[in-house]
Amino acid sequence: METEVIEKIVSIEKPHLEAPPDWQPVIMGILCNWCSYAGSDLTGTSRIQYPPNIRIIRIPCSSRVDPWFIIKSLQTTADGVLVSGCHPGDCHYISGNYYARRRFLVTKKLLNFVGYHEDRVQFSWVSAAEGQKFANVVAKVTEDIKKLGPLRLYKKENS
Amino acid sequence: MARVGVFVCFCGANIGDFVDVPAVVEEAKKIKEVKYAIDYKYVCSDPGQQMIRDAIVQQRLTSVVVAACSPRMHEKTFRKALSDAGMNPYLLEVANIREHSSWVHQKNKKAATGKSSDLIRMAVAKSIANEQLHEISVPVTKRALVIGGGIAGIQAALDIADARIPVVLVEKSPSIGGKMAQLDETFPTLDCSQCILTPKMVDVASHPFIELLPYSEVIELDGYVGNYKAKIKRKASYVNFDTCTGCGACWLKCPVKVPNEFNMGIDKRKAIYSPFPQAVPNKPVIDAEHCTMLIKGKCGICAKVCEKGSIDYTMQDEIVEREIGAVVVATGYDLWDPKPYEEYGVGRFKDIINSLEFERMVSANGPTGGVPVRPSDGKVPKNVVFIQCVGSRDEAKGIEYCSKICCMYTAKHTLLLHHKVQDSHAYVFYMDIRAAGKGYEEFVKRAQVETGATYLRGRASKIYKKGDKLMVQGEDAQIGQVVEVEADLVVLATAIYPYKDNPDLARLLGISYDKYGFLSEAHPKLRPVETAKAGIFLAGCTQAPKDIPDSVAQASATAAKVCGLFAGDTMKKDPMIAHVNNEFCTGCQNCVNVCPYQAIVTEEIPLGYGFKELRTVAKINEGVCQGCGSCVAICRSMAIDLAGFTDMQIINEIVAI
Amino acid sequence: MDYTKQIKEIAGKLFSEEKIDVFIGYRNSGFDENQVPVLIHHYQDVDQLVFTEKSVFNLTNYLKYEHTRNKRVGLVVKGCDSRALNLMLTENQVKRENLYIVGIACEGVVDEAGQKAQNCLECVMPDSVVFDEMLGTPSGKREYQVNADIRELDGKELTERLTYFEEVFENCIRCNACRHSCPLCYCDKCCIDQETSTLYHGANTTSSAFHALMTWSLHLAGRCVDCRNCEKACPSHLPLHLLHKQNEKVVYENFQEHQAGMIEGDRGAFYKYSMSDPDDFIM
Amino acid sequence: MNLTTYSTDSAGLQAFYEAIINAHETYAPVEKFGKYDFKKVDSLAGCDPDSPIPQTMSVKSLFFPKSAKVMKYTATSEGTELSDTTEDPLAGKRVVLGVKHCDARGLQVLDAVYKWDYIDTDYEKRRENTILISPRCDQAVTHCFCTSLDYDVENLDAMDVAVIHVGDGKVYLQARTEKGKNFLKENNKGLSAANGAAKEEMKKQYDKFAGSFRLSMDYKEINEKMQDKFDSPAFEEVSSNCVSCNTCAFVCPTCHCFKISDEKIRDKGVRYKSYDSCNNVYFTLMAGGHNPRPVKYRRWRQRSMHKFVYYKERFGVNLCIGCGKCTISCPVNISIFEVVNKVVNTMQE
Repeated sequence: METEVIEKIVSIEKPHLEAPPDWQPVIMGILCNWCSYAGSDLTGTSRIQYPPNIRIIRIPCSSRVDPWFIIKSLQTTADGVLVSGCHPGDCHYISGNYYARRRFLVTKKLLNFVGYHEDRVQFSWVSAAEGQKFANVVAKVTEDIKKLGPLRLYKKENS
Repeated sequence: MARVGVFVCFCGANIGDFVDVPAVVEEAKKIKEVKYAIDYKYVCSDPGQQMIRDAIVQQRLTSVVVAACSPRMHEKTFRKALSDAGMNPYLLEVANIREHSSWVHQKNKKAATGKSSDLIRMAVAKSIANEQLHEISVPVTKRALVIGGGIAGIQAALDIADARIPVVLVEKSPSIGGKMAQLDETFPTLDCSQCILTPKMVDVASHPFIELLPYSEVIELDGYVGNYKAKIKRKASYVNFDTCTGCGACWLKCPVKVPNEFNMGIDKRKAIYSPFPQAVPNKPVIDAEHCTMLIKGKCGICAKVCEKGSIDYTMQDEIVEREIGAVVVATGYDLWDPKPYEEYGVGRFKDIINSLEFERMVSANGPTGGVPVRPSDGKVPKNVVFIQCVGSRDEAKGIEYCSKICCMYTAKHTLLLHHKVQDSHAYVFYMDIRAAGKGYEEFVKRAQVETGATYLRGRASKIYKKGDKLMVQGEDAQIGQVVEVEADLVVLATAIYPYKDNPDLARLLGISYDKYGFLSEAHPKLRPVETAKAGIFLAGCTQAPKDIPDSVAQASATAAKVCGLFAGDTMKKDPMIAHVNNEFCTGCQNCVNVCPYQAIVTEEIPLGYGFKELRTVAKINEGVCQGCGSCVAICRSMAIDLAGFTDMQIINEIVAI
Repeated sequence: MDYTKQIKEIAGKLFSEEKIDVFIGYRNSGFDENQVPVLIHHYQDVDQLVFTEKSVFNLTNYLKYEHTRNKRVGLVVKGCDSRALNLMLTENQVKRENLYIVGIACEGVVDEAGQKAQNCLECVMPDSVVFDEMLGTPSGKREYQVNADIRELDGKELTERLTYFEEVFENCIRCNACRHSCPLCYCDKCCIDQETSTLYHGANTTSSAFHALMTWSLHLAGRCVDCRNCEKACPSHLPLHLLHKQNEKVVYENFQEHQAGMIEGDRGAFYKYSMSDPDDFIM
Repeated sequence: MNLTTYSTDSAGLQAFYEAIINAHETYAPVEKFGKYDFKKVDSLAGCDPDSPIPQTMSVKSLFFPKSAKVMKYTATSEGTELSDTTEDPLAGKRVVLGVKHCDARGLQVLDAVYKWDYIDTDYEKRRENTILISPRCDQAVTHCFCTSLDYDVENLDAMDVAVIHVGDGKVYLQARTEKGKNFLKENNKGLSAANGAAKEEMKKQYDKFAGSFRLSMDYKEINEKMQDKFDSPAFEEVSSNCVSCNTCAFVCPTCHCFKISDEKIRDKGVRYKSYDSCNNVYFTLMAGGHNPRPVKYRRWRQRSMHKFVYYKERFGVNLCIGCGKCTISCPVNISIFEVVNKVVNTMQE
């Protein structure tokens, strides 16, 4: 008997905190179109290899990233989130990444405050020329999340 | 019910070798909304596109997902294919399984296949929420406003007008010409400034497509790209330009003498004056601050001598309105005030002048007839010390940036000095010689060789008076010793500083400016002549220090931009812009605050259905919005959404894997 | 702190001079020692008004509702309330000319146990920052200090905090009382109730509580004035102030000591930026 | 009914509770953040069957949870496949300790609607399989007015087993239903049958309790007069300081409005049924934009009329059970007692 109220829906698929042997993290990569997405394309064109755990979402600018996307990602499918935009001063839309930067800091600290490791949500500035940097960033984020294990947002009441 | 078609590309071996494409197709077929999934060698090829077009028609698809290379590569191609099949092109989504999967996971086919499937799932989920979008067309008023009648403004106005586009050229002073009109000869070819500028000025005055508004200021600019409305104040000149012939009788007889700005105050002009002989328009204006008739109501000599009766002391400022489509800002520069350099005795010693004063003195039509003289006693100087970087590159006292042109004009000045005063000697205190530009380095070399000027590397540290001479003390870094030079005249190459009214103008136009007051370009590298506000462009020193060739080049670039903007009757715009849902908008106006393009305004709508009371909501100007999404993310009530990247689309992507 | 007499006088005067249509103040609940907000429409009801250290609820919340819309309103505001009012004015939710603001130089209110409330002990601005008339002697702005609970939780292990907050989110019943009692949650339809949210988190699960509370606190980051209306309203007694105080701390420490609602025209930390904002957390 | 009554002392009661917790799936009020909610307990240590009334959430969450899974589904190209929630939440008996009588009465009231027309089998099974054991209150708190409503507070007929502290550490356990009787028989270890004094002592305890109420009203008068008060201007007045926070409905033992929502990830989804409240502006928003209750007083009217008129008309009982939870939880202490009395006593022009 359980009251069945407290359960992350996806815990049907991943109910354990301990990683099963073949577990692979899912990382949501939210990239701005003009710098980071172009940078990730360059990583591809340069055939620089990186771990296959990232799933990329294209958005016009890092300022389009509502912290809500990060929360939703963690809640539903992702074990970690990477948000990447243009370097400060390089924003295609002038000032977008400055606004975004403030939100990211507060979001990151808040998530850490409520008990999720800082490395769950990471941010980077990757320019369109930084194919290698993008690969390095993805490798680092994947490594970090692997160390942290699957994200458990809510324990099941009776487990 | 959504019917999505998925087209997976092998891209030859590029994807096919590293991703199990048929497995990906099978996986895609399992998705509820996918009604059709197929692979093909090259989807971007003609047969590949034909396949998409056929499927759209035969399978009655509601959206299309192409899993291939980066959307930055072929999105346009596939959109075209959709369009050709009669489908809205924005119902396309591209899953980037080449750059983001096959090419970067070449050693792990299983993972690459899985990832490709996930990327397709995300694209399918996103495409379900795609909406039909239509290119936005904004009507344009084909008339350009050029603010500033210096060389940049003149060039921009002429280039635009030559493309048969009407131009309104607004100049604050009584004549166009700007700073260049004050110059004697120009580097690096030493051609006479007046000789090359005045024909252009005359062209402006006579051009059928240019409306010249001298002695005027822009006081208001409303609207958005293609549809601006400018209010221009025509200052009262007290002279009827229509009847005035510019004969000069008035200013010859005028009894009031005022320091002449054009000659940097070295000589005097009259209260009714035309700034310089070649002025365009060559009509005088009355300086209301100094005219005794206007101040005290006594005098009236000019009216008496004017045969045409053009003098009208009752004239008032007049405000004219012009509808325009684009603006070129070319307000130029001012000289930086070297007051902080107390050790140079600026203000205390008369024989310290700035470069523009020197320029006027050596100018053939200048106040001294082309011969430099000491302001203190009128003698012709023999030893002249030029000090470069006064203000420039000096974080402590001046400004951080390099003024770019001082090295060159100082070299020119040494030459001019040498030509005018044969037995003179020039000393130049410099930090570095920056002579990047066609023929520039050669010009500096030539000047040094020809004049034998002594170049001393180092900042002058002190100037003091010794008799009627000035002693300039400084360090010659190359020999590591303090040197003292006896000077008859010291010329300071003071820094270029933004035109003093730039911040006010920027606020008026709704564009941004840096901490000095230089107007900011949209992108330092890729959009150097545009501002963040669509339809407003920058030319000349208003954006950064520039020499004449650069200013002219930039002016022509703005002209090209303006002509491009006006190429059609309407402007076509990407429809991926923000939209406000009035139902949810609270009118907090945070979006207005955050928008980098001032694309958001407010409007009043009824409180609810049947209400008479009004409430304020945000309204996006379609013509201006660039689709960055800044407003979308900060809108707490989620009243704003970004077409093409809606919250729903992104959430669909997030939960799809 | 007892301004009952003065407030009665002021409200009476405003009604008799017909300067206001409604006055928002406090009255004794009639049941127990607590005070409840009251909206007074007539001169004869003015006698109900009281103001003591039990006048806790932030009255600016009532400016959101139809009772005060487009009416001339008189209301009583303490320091924190006035900061919320300042933000509402800045964000164009109320018109200043429609308000008659009785500011209080607040000496702190008490909680149910009669102790001085925590937010009052840590109050940075006890005096009303916007007012037409001020009661009491202003004591001026105080130094910002990090909330005691935040300090305590910061000292704990990550997993301890996780467990703690899991319980917070589990005990949330998603009644949304927190946001309805918050004067700065004035949106006509909250983003949490919109389709984009409800499609994936429409149920009252713990997961949706996490989503709702996190989103809510981020929407109030750099805007929350620490009046604790939310906490008073929460039927589950959740320590909601923790989320806000955490954001407040990050905002204060990193964004030029930003404090919400201190100056009229200051919109909140997320609606401006500085070139020198921290960048070291970004790769 | 032949009532089975046992007597014991405080220690015996503790032992009785312990035994139940060990033998059965047991729920009891557990304190968290100063508020008690019914949670599953493993030992008596973590819970408090005598939790104070004001700080206790309603027991309805065990029968009508704040969010319950209705079904699961998988959507693939072959079609959408429905399935029951994986674990059956209704299997096995369970015992709930520490339910206040008013709260239990709330369930009785809810039975009427749940077993009417469409029978909610989930609710029915949960009710059937649950034994409610609870102490009778000793003292009414500020907002209590259960004695003023249409049910038998003295005889505790909403409970299965009543626990009555009669003072001096003496406790009576009385079965009130057939279910409770059987349960007590099975679990009477350490309990002794009550003697003849029990009835009197229990009556005395009740009288003391009944005397502690400060609120009282005549529900019949309210029921009758409320019927013509639909257009009463008093609703406008009483609702003026409401903040529409929904708390009253969420803590109310008898509020039973709900919403249905689907949550889907990848191809799997769950359908939930969750609490909703008529005090929410958007509760009555219709497709097309019309909202019959866009303003507070209309929502308050609906709430009061539903509690005292509509439900009574349809099911013969008042929907309000006088527990005062709404007033205690209300951030601005709006009392339903005050509201209905004001409405009834306000003259209509």
